[in-house]
Amino acid sequence: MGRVIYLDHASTTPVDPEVLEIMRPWFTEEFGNPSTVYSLGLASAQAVQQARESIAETIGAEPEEICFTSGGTEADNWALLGTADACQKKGRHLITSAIEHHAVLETVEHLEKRGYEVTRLPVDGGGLVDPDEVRRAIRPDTILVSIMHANNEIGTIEPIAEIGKVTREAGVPFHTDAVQSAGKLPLDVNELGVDMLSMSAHKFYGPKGIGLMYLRKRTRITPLLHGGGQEKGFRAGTHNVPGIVGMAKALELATNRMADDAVREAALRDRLWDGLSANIDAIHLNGDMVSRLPGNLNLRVDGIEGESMILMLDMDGICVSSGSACTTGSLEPSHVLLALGIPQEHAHGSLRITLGRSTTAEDIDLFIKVFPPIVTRLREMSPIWCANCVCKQRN
Amino acid sequence: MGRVIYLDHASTTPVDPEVLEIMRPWFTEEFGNPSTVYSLGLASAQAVQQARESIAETIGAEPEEICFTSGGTEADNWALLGTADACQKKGRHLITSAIEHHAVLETVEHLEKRGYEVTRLPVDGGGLVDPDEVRRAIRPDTILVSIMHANNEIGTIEPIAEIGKVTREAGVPFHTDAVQSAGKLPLDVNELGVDMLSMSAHKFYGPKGIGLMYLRKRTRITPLLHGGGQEKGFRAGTHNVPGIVGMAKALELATNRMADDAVREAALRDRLWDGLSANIDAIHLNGDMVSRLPGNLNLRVDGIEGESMILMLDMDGICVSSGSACTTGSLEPSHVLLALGIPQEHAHGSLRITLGRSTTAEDIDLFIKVFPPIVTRLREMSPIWCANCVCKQRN
Amino acid sequence: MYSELVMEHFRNPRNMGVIEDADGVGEVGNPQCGDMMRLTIKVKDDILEDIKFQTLGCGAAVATSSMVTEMAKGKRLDEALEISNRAVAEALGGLPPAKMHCSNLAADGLQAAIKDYRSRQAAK
Amino acid sequence: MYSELVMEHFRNPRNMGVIEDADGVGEVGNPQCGDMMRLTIKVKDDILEDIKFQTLGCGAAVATSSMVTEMAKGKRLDEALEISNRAVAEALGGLPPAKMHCSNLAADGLQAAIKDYRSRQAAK
Ligand SMILES: Cc1ncc(COP(=O)(O)O)c(C=O)c1O
Ligand SMILES: Cc1ncc(COP(=O)(O)O)c(C=O)c1O
Repeated sequence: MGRVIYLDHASTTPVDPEVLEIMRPWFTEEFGNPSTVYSLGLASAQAVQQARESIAETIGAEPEEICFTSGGTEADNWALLGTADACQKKGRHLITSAIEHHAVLETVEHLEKRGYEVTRLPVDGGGLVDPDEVRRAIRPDTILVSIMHANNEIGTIEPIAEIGKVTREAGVPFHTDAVQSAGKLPLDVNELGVDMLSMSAHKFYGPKGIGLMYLRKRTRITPLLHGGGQEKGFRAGTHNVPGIVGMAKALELATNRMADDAVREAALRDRLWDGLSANIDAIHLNGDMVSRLPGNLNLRVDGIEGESMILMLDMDGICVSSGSACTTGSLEPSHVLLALGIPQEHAHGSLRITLGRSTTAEDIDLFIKVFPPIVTRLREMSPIWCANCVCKQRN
Repeated sequence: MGRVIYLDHASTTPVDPEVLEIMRPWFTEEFGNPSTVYSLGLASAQAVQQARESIAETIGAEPEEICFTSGGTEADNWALLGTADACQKKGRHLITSAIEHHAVLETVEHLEKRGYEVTRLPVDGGGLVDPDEVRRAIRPDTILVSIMHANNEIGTIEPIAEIGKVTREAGVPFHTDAVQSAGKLPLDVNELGVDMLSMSAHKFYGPKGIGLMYLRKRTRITPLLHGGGQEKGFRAGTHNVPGIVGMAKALELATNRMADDAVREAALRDRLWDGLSANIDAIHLNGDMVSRLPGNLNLRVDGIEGESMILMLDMDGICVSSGSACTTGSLEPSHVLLALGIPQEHAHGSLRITLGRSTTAEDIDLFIKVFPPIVTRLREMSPIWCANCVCKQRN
Repeated sequence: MYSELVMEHFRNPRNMGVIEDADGVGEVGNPQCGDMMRLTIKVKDDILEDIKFQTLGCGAAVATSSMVTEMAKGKRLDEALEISNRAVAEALGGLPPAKMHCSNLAADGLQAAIKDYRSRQAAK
Repeated sequence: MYSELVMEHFRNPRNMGVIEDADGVGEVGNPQCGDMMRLTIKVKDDILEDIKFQTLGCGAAVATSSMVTEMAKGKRLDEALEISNRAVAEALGGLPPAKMHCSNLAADGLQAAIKDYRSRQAAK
């Protein structure tokens, strides 16, 4: 197989060489535990502190409001479980959306089994949550609103700042899962009006296994990991120093090139959509075309199924995903597409193409060239595609 | 400052260059998400699977019984919180020891606040738990026994296999925190008779931020991190592929050299103790001298305090710790030393010296040379050291 | 994820298509799973003379469809009915655990086609 | 963790020791913290002519002891009594938050010593 054309940046990204370079000494020579007293440990503690300050500045937070975690999943789980535990005397009602990541949805399901009540707000056909719906859903016993900043499948950007105004007015803590937007959209925790925010470094060219939670001062939350007193007792566990240093660098690099990357990726994405929609019948766009992450394209192709498209594209060295990339082997249709009102059988025919730094115009043109014959072939194979066969269309 | 003499291997260790080397491609070229379908992701999935198999074989487990976590703290928390949640219908009583790591003790404290009952077994003067005490503490509503394999401060190795027999007989799940013993002692989950076991890679020359939980088949446990279905739904979150690959390599290397390292470190450790006890008055050994990790020395020096010794040694480039290294700035005396029956004021004067691969005879001899004058100087400064001053001894 | 043999069948599916004047048609599928399969068969002297499939679905669904046609072609009907989904998966060198439930309907499709053939015969 | 100035005082503590024929002795300490301090003072004409400390404790405890002796030496007693633990910490360029509670007893020790001196005077 020749060069890989990676178009699955929403799933994960390679570590930027500059990021890896800056991480390296923290594995070997500067390996001290930041929780120790001697100079070697002090150097690590200072590196962690510097990373904390740099990240805090980028998102308009105080350094003490940054808590390092093992990734987005831990941050999401913590926001929900930690608030649920700390605020259970106030109430047991949480509000979220129908299109959150599994890290949020499975956690609220767990909470439901433990006696909490959850409102899952619907979204419109483009995937947008209505801030007024948030307002209406808030009750006296509501202890948390958790709405994602940008969706991982369809790239829809939610009106977080407006929702933040609603929650602020109502005095309800507000968490946003910014795993997909961090490094891609400007983030300011005060403009967004959030009390908690999750990030994961590997989505913005940082390492896997490190993330963070922004935790506004005085937010009531129980730790998820108890132990050695790290992170002021809010999150125990030996600091992943190389990961933390790498995440800070990755966020810095992403922030610096954010505007340029956005323009470039959106242009390539639009070129891709134009090329595909001109050459393929019965192909549809999923999600909102305006309030959307620049590098995200999510489409569905009538009569064929997602995984078979992925496998076919992989033969040409092209990496894309279908549904939420996190659930290999799961055959359930994407809950996000269902929430948009897309019927089940169509939801199986979706493809997520997410562009990134490595994406070139040639990649896009190659995709436009190889994809139509794949669609043709899979439709030939399909018992439900009837444009050119004798049987009647089923759906 | 010249060369650093690192004698705090129980706190953390540098990543072995061979381990870093094997991790490198998984950051950059081979960066695919193992939860994807295309070849790039498949390569990552295979690397994770290979790591799982290699680790499983080393500890006598099945590959499906290995769950990757972000470290020892997460594994410990999960064992306790996950069992408490899953088994609450059976009962709400847990048994642990008084000398566990904070990752266990703070978690059981949290559980106590949530209505669970905890028995903390005492230890003898050397830090050993009596298996008969475990037997006597088990009640019909006991849902978990959690006793560490080796203690992080005093290096005492607990009789896990005997305790395993007791729990097996009683039909109570048994967790052991093997964070300090992994890579240092032979581990076989069946010989030990454990149902759960925690490890953390950075303690055996692997990277920080990765660990694992051995989870015996059919053990009842609720996930701690909910989400994308990784680890068969038991532990969500994008796999830290470089970390996992690195941990497996680190464990392999540690296992291969385990016997040699143990002999070498124990000999150096004994030489150190002989040298110090011959040259310093009123110096005492903490812990059991027989059932002890080879590289661990824990001592206390009457009349002086731990941190001041650490700072003095640091001036000579020597890194050691006092109490449990995890709690910088905490001035509470070590709960481990108190559990051994050491009075509070003496518990403050303890020093933990943990040897490792880099430790040489010259390091040890240098320590023996520089430490006695430090003791002398600190005792001169001490208001409670009275061997050579006019005031009366206080304790 | 998939074995080499599965991928080989996915890349080069055997007996793909529709027999226009089929003697029997079997359709199985689970809309939950996004998998659907149509098998058309031609029977002569109680022997599966020809068999073709159309499949909507994941790699496993395509590969098991392809494999079942290979396994069944030329067999007597009663022999063909013995083919189980498990046997198809085994012939492919196994399937990933998550794919064992759905996507492994090929033998069901074959049985449905043979049943359809027999009921048509009975109706004649 | 500690500022350069704290470390400097730890490395080279000023006025360490005991004044054998002291006019006042102050002892403070918190066995919970493992910190204990003894200040001995020599007073002449209401002026702190000499002051020495002995301290058992962490880096912060030693450095604050050393600093308070520097700050107090040569001062009038009423001026010396004005020195607060906070002022000592500030003079050292701050202490880590975890060290602010315990380990910052030096001014208390000084006050205790002056109080001891005054009660001895009153008893005369
Ligand atoms: C929106 C969103 N939230 C949370 C996560 C979980 O992040 P991680 O897998 O790094 O824990 C992801 C990605 O997997 C995501 O896209
Ligand atoms: C015995 C023991 N358990 C658990 C831990 C926690 O491991 P980690 O800090 O890697 O999460 C440690 C070390 O910090 C330890 O020594």
